[in-house]
Amino acid sequence: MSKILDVRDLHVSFHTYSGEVKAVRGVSFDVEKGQTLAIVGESGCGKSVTSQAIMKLILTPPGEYKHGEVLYNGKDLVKMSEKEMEQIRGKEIAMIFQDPMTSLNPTMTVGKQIVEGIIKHQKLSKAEAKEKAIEMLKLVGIPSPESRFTQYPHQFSGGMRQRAMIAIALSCNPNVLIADEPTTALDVTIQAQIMDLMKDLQARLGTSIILITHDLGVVAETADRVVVMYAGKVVESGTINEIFAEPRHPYTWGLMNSMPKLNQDRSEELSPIPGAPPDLLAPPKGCAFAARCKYAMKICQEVDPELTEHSKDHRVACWLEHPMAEAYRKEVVEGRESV
Amino acid sequence: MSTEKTYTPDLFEPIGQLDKRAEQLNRKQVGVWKDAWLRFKQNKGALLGLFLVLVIGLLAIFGPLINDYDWSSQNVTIKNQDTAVDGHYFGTDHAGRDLWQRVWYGAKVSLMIAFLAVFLDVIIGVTIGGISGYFGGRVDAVIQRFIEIIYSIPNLIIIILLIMLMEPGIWAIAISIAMTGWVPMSRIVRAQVLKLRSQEYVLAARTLGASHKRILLKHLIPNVIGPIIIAVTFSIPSAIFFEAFLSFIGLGLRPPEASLGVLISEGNGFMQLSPHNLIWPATVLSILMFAFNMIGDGLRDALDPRMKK
Amino acid sequence: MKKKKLVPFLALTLVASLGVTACSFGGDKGAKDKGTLTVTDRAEPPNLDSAISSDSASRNVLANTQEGLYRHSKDGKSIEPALAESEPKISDDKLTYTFKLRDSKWSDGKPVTAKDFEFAWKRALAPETASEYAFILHALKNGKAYNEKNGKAEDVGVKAIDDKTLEVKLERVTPYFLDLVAFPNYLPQREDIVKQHGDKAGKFAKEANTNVYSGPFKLTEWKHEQSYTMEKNDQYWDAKSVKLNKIVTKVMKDSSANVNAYNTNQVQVTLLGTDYIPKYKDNKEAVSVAEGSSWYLEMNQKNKLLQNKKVRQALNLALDKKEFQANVLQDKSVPAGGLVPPEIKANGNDANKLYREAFPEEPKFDATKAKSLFETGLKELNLSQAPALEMVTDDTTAAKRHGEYVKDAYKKNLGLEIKVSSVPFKQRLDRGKKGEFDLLASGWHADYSDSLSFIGDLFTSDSPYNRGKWSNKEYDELVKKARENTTGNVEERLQNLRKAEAILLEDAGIVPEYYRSVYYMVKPEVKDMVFNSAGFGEEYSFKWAYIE
Amino acid sequence: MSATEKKEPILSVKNVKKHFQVGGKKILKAVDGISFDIYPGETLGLVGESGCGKSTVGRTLIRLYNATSGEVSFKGKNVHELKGKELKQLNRSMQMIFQDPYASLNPRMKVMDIIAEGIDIHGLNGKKREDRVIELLETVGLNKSHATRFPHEFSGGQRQRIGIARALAVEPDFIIADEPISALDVSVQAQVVNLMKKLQRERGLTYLFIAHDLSMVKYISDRVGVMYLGNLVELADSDEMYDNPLHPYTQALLSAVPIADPSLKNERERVILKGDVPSPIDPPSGCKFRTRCPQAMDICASTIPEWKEIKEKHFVACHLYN
Amino acid sequence: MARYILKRFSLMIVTLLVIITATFFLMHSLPGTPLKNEEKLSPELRAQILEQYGLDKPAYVQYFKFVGHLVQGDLGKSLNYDGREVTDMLMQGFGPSLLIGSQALLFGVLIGLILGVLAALKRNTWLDSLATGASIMGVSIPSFVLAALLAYFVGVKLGWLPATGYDTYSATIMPSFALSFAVIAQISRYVRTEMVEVLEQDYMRTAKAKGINRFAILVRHALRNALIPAITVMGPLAVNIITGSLVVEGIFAIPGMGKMFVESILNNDYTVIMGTTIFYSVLIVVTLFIVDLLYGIIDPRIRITGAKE
Repeated sequence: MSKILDVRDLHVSFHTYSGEVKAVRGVSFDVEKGQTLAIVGESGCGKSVTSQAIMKLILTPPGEYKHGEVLYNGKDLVKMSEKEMEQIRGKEIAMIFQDPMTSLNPTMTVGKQIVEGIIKHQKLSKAEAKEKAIEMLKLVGIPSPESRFTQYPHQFSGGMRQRAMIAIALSCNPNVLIADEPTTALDVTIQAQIMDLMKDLQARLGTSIILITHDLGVVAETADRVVVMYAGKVVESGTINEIFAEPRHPYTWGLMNSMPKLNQDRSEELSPIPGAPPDLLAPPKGCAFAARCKYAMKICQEVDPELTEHSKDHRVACWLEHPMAEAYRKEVVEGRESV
Repeated sequence: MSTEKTYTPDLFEPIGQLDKRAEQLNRKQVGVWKDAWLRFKQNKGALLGLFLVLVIGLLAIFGPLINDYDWSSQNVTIKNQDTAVDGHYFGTDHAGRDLWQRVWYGAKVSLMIAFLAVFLDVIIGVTIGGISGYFGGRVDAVIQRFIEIIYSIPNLIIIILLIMLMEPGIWAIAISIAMTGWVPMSRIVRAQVLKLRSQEYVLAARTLGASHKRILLKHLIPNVIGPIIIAVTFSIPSAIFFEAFLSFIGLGLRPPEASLGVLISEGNGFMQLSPHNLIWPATVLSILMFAFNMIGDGLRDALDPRMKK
Repeated sequence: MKKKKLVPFLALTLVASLGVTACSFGGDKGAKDKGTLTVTDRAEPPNLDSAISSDSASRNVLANTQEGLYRHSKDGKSIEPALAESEPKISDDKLTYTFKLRDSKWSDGKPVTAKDFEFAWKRALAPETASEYAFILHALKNGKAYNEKNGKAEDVGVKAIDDKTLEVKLERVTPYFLDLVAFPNYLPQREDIVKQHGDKAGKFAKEANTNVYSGPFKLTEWKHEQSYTMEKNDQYWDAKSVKLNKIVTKVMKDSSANVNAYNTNQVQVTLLGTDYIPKYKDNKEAVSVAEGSSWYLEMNQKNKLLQNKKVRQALNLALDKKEFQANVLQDKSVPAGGLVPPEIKANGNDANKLYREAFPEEPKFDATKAKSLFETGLKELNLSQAPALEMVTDDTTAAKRHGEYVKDAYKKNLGLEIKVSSVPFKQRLDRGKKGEFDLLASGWHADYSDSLSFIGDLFTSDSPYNRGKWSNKEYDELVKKARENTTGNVEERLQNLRKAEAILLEDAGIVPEYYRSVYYMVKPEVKDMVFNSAGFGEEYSFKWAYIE
Repeated sequence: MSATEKKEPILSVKNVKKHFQVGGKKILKAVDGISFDIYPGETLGLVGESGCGKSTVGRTLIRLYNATSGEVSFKGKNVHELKGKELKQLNRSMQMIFQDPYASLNPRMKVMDIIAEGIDIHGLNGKKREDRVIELLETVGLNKSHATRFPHEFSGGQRQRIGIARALAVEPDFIIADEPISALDVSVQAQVVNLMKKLQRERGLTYLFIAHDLSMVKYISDRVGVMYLGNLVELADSDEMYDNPLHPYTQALLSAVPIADPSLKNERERVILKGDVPSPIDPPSGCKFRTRCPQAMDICASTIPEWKEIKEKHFVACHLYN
Repeated sequence: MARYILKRFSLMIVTLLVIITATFFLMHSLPGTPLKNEEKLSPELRAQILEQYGLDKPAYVQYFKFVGHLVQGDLGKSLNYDGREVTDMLMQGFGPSLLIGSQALLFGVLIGLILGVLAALKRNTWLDSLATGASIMGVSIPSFVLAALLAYFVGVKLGWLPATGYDTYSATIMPSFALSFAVIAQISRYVRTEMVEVLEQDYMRTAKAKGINRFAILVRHALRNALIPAITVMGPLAVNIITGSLVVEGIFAIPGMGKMFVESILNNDYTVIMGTTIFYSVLIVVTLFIVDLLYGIIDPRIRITGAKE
């Protein structure tokens, strides 16, 4: 399969009054055609910034693209002008956002908000665009789309808003869809509806999806590949099975262990990750996770580990992967399994 | 491992989880007000405004000590001098009074009126807005209708009539300005209190059995102070302006009493003959209005969470 | 979509407001042709009904658009017969005047008759007219009685004997009666016109085209609050003397607006505001006109301190009126030593000389003497320190300046604290009337050119205008004699008035300050515009004016 | 300590309703007649989607709202009739933990004062105020140095623990936890849950645990109640509820939970509900769930299903089980 | 919607009644009478004329009479202008005031909008500073000082525009500009703040993610949302303009309402005071009403609640 999107060593910073916040500190990953890539991590880990950076939606200032490239079909988006980006956005890469409440313009009818992009990218007449928009509304499962077309977002429920967002995003048949926490604001039953819809549409349209989420359950059910981020960096990436069956980074372990399994014994304690993520105003020396890591070694506090390839797809940034820590790693893994 | 660096084995000694460090707070301890001050400091205009207010404030207090004249003695033989001779730094006015003295005295009076008016604004506005917001329901509905009515009254009419009924003086003017000035203040307070009332920390205090008094004093008021301060810094320049306006249409203080408005009003008459009579007080007034507005902008950015980044 | 509606909405508002006002933009104003004069006045004439006219704005129009029996003459100081053919026949008891009218027409071509006078005067006196200036006709026999609902219209002493003869009977000997006749409230009115528009408050005189005119000009356009236009009246009996075709008067209250309009040649004549006097007083275009008014301080006799004669005298002596005039007023006002201004006639037409010429009275200033008198006065009152006094003045610029000066002078010369209360005109009157003051800054404009208008009407014990309630029996007696002079001995009458004034001054019943004059700015090309320095009636006349 | 059946319920809710007036004459029936008991030492989980009224239940129990009708008896006393001293006593023995760690701490107060608020209000002078606060801080895994800080300096998990310390300060028996973890990151949620469980073990606390995260509810609760549009639709022991859900809504809810195990991806049979939750201002007649119920029958539209104990300790309100 | 309008309308009536009552009695407690020639009136004549006008009756009797006439649309006659119909006077004065006021508003809103939008778009650039500078000038320099300076320098010294009067259209430019200055300031500050906020909204990001070009985003998405809150200041702005016009009309000798109002108060011209007060109140109340309606039209979220029955 071919890479449609290739992010290489991306660095993004924000300038605030108290200093430079290095939100993304060298992120690399790629997306293959028709696949779903999930980016997981806690809030503030830089996953949303990364997704917006791909579309160049970061406001500069206060944001700044420090370094790196975003190759879309081989072209570097970071170097593109705003004009060129306008041809990419919506048409090639589309995006849906976390909060459907605030992500739709409250003073414009939903229909108009869909039509807008269609007219821009597909060069259709107003009437044709409207037809197409209604078709999209139907596609995302909004009942009586004709009357909904002229309604305003506040007249929609949360789930319907997110459907409308998806309609907007998919209206121009983009190659890549970035979904930034598309279901976080929704209830479980609605979340299931939306995820179902996305999978269904992906199958029909062959869109590649980048799914940003913190919910490992959602990841497990939808993604082909997973990128785990922590403190602005990728700490582990791999296929879905690799990550869930054979996670290698202590942070990934932590994420999985801190959730109860459905059949978890109530007397058994959960194992949370202690503490809180570091402040990216002054990222710590060494591995950013070291302070919260049960298995930290001396070197973790000194030197930041690089992303190393464990298998073809599976990459981990952890000193435990270092040959010199092999013995310790074995010990650790055994310890984990015995619990 | 792609790196060619070599590490010593001791680096790979496990040290375990630094649990304690993980619970440590990242940033340095910064109080709420200190934080606001840090933000405020970022704003060059606001700092300039603060500086100007301080300078004018100091001059209003100590300026008159600098030369040997007083603000009300006439010396009609040296009237309307626009050059700074004999210690008349700003020259003299139409009655030969020292304009330096008069401008600073006037600035002091204007500031006093403004502060007094805004003080009354705050007292009335906070009380009414607080009651309206805190008790809500029918009380709120009644007060809001009342405020709607007050708001629709062309305040100028009431102010002019009041001024004419009362002896024109600092209090009369301040009261007249406050008569209608409290409305925006009460709206701000009400909105804040309404919002805060349902905040979870207030609910928490209620579940702990806190009295109304405690909730008001410990939870509501400290959290409304920010918006009040912002409103105050915007109310002061508008009170200063209003005083000047009243004086300009002849309803303010009466000469030889001086306020910036009186001086501008008098100076306006002499604009063509000796413009310094207008220029000095108008400049001080404009600087004051400018400065307070800048401070207000800065404070809003510093204290209003909406603007926080 | 809806956003787009906002712009048209705003545009519509603008268009609508333009529509409302478009009609009020006239053609080319301030035209510089020689037949047109553009001037300013400070106020809009409330209306042009001569029966109720009581303000200078309406008098200025009335005097130029209507003609009475007498008018102020070209020298600006005397009067001359106008519609009266000649001097009237006066009976021996000086109580009956018989006027013969000359041939003259209203602007609609109908003749002016004696009936028009009888109608107008009685109408002015009629209680239902509620004319605030009706008192000026109280000189007529039974005029006061009728006006105050104690008499009948038939008994009022004015009667048209025939179309050309008007017989007037007076209440008592009035040496200045002819001066009164030149006053706008004595102008004729056409009964048919007044009735046609039928309104007691003079509806016929509220617009330009509803009235007829007997004077040199007729009012042809009246844009309320903005401007009004007078054009030459071809029916006027002396039309040959009238050279201007058109006078446009713009209503401008603000003194800077007036000056700005003058400086940008928008107008050719304007009254100069107080603040601009220092800048323009030496300008060749500045014309000073004495007002015939007197300005003084009244001292409230309810105040213990002011009951003391020495204190009152001290207050008089401590005020340097000359310095005040030279440095504060800076116009050509005259520092006052007495009550009656120099423009006022000594004895009506019988002795046509000016009162102050006959009885000069220099303003006095002596700070040392004032201080010692003041201290003696305080001792007499067993006071170690004088209590602060409140001085009530108007809130005009000039009045505020005056207040500041007085405050400063008394502080400096007497160590007396004055609290100045500058209040709106109405309030000043109200507080004066109620006696709520210690010192009251007052002024008086003559209603007729005779010293009685000051001495007689102001400071007798029963005068409503005597706000300080200074009272002196001898003064009252002398005034009574002068007023009720039935013998017709004008010299004795004059001496009585003079003696009365001397008593007032000696006893320091008031602190005289100045006789006011004002400045007009007049472009050099404007000639023969007459400013009435007699001090009452209209302020200026355009009858003889022309542009060079 | 485990839930013992012998005990009398610590809290008994009988047919409680809470209606709000919105915009004039409309009535929002946030809680529309629910009944349940909570026994000492147990954790009752309350789940449902947003707007189902679960938070309102919590707030009505603790008297932040006055019930429209029905009775809440706590330790045998009707909560809504308490006054004066008894009310103060209630405030001590029943406490609440809130959802939003950012809004639940007064930003203008120091942690010391926040935690000590209950101590101050109730004048608990047994120990020195400061020592007591430090002890509480340590109980929730923080320490002395945190006492002088302001809330905004803390992370979400830390703030939530401060909120717990505040509630513990008055030594309550019963704590209502209103979605205490839903605003927290996954890695931090467990910190709070572990702490709560630890406290329950050590102090014999009773919890009403309100949440929408079903896996966490199952893990922490002894019994679970499911709410839909102001009504309880099912109530049972946790394991029973998860293994054998009876109500179609419960079934749908459970099947909608994503499971973090890709190997199970294709094995599960999922019930995807259609449409959204109807407005509580104008709810459907009969069974409120019928509009989305895959198994709806005619009777569902006309008759409100009865709240019945189908099995031992397993209650459900559904016509399917009549 | 109809019900909402009806409700607002009845509230307006109550508001007006309160204003009328308050003004009436305040006015009657002013010292002096409306008689314009009071100085020369003997007490007898005075009493008689007062009786003629019905002013000798107790204030409450006059009040009910006034309200009675008002209901029939009769505002009475001016006492100072010898019986001119107050309605006529208002119509006369309203024309110029409306023209100048609406010009000022239009001009101020347009310029303010452009400045505000530019400043928000080019945040922290020279354009921002320029716009901020302009708005700060606007709030710092009182309109009356500006008017006097303009009249003298532009009108007299430079002679570019007529310094006074209301004869030609060009004469309306300077007064409108003087009045619009404060509007420019307020609108631009407000729009800038709102715009900055709107630009950071999620839906702006959505629009951008659709690939819409900058300008279209600005016009279609940002501007409208930024304008909605700006509309709320339109009411107070209109009031500001009315206030400012009191002085500015005098300085430029514009025959408008402002001048008439001040004059009537100084003259105790009861009927005209009431007339202008009612007129101003209606203007303000209606402006506030229109603003609310506009708000509902422009913001679809409000329309629903507005129509709630």
